[in-house]
Amino acid sequence: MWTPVALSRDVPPLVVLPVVAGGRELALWRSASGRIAAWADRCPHRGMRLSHGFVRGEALSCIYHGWSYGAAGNCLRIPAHPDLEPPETIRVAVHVAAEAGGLIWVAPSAPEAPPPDPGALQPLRSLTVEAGTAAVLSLAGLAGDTLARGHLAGVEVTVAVQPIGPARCALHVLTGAAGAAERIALSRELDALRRRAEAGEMAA
Amino acid sequence: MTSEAIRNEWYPVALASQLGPEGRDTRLLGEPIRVDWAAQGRPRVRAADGREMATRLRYGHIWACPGTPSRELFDIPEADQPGRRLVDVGVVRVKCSPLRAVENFLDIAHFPFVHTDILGAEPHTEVGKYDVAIREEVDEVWATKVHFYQPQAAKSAAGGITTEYMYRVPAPTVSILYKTCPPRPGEWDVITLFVQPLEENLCEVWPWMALFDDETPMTDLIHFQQTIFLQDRSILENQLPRLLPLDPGMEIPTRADLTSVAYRRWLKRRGYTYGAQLVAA
Amino acid sequence: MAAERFIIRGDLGAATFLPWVRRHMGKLGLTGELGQSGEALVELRVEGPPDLIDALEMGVSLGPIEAWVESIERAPLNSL
Amino acid sequence: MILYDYVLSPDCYKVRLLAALTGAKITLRAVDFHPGAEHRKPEFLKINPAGTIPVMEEDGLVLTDSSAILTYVAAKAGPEWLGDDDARMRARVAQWLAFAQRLSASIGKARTHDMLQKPADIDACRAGGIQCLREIEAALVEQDILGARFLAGDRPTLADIACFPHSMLAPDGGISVDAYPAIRLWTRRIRALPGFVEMPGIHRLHDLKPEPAKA
Repeated sequence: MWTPVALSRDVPPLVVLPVVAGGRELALWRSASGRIAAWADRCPHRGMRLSHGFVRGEALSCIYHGWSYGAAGNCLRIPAHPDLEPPETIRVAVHVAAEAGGLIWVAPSAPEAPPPDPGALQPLRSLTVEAGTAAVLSLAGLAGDTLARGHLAGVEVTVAVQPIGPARCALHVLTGAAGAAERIALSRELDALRRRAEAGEMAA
Repeated sequence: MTSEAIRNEWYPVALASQLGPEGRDTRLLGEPIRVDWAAQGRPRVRAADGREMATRLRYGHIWACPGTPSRELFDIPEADQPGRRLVDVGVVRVKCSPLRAVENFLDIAHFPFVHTDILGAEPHTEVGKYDVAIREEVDEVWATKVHFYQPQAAKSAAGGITTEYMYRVPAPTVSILYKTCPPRPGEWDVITLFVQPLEENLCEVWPWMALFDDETPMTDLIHFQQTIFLQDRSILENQLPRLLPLDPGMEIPTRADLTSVAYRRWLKRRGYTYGAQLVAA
Repeated sequence: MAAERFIIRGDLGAATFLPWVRRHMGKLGLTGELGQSGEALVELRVEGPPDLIDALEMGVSLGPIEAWVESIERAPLNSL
Repeated sequence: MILYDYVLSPDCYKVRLLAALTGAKITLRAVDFHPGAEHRKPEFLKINPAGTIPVMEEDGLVLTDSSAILTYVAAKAGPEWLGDDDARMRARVAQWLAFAQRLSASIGKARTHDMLQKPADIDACRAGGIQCLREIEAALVEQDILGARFLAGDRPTLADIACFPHSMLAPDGGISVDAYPAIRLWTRRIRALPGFVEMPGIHRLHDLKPEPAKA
């Protein structure tokens, strides 16, 4: 089961951030060469959140003691013991991360199908709403669940929905609108939608 | 109700120089307490039901024991040594287990990453062997012969040096650091972390120092230590689980974590579980 | 690589202790075997890089909450 | 230029940061804000009767507002930071300098409440802080659509310096910054500027430094 967690362009190389997917806290990061990864947000050494860490080259390092981990989640380096070659068995729990149509998707283990592809659209923005997924989508008049489609501010949108909790979700918004004025109007409409949803307004 | 092992310890509850006539309403081990002055500069600490606790006024702070003190408040002989400047650094509240605050203070391996260019810097990340013992005669954890390269070891330090440290845990929520003192070879600067457990995952931390440094203005000394401690705060608030695990089954301690392991063993042996997590998680 | 024998002493009768030690060895990528084991003493042979054998000592000296490890005595074995 | 400074104050840090980025020479005078409350004592009130920090003093000029201090430092040491390219940019800088007051009143207060136990209506401070972060996020999205990477234009100005510290320190006051991708990228751009200096709670970007060879 794939969960959308970010727009690809919001996670350029060397960026690491915390995301929630399927109730799990993950550190989402992109290596210097562009590889995306989603790991349990916890350093196996002493439990520090890896999303506070830093990326060098193809490795993610923990901010606390600098332990660094390579593509497969395997420990590469323990700075306090520089001569030690860490064993393959010291690992971060790794989830599956994939990109499709400008979105980053994660899953606990490799699903049978690739993530849904929204098609050729432009990323606009992601925003988190303090309201449940269903309420937000119906208020927006969008149809679908993981990829919801419809019109906002007069332009066509596709929204990848990331449930975060019973009363919180993130919307990752893509659109066919290319003009700056249209895109700005859409961005403002999304802020308005969030205000209405958080005020408890229900779909008519 | 917390156990006697927990209630019979001494805890810092106020900074004497900051405690005005209005007193201080605060918490200790999850229960409200009130700290104020009785007659003649005698500190008084009361539980919600009005019961007075045993108190001490030492090391710039007011100490209280909610139960029956199992022993006298620990001694820091250096506090009375002539020529030292005593620095009240003030309180900082941290959303973490009081035990995690102490454990972090005992750790040197994080210096290059969290206190970059002050207490440590890459590539000087190696933690050499050092000694740790539980000194049975005083029932304290001691780490000695700890050496680490420091770009700026103290406010008075001009350049990088290899600094020697000793660490001491005289009470479950107190840690004392002794570090080589550049202006006075043969003496140790004393830097402490007094931790007041408000809740199991919320604490107030009172750093305090007794230094040989006649030159640095007092405010600069305070700010140096506040800088260091506030660099740690975001670490302490983002470690999982929130409580300190006494079973390291979900962690990978190495020899560099020897002081942490000894501290946790010491807590486990005395049944000190306030702020601790008993099973791996 | 090094090979060592650990003599672990303490209150080790809890059912969780030996599985905990095996799991921790596995996590560190160490090989070895548990020798004689009783409520007060467990013997362990372990092979691997010295820093990781140190790490095993760190972990085991705390162990699961039900057990109390009083001491770990380490002695080198002939390298295998 | 003498800066009456407190290491944990975001408003003082703005000035130290701008000085580092412009090469302005400032002399720091540490004020024992906490625990000593030196800023409320008679000696300090002679300098700033409002009892606030930062304060900047030079040749009889006394500035007690952080935006004014930033403006002064920029005018003297780095005029490009004033953002005077055109009327729109200049107005945007003025707007964000004013906005920074809202950050101090919300995130700043939540932070001193949570860290140093200063009194505050913490729920109101946090709600206000979230609202401010959402406004910055939305503004950065619009700037990006217009091809600009910073708050007032396509290069950093005082607008960014004024709003950057609180945007990063919000977690100190119990306000999450996880939900703002545009703010994350913008703060990374600022931390990557040559001459950038950190403060407690704002770590440097370790990824800018290559992994060192063994000592």
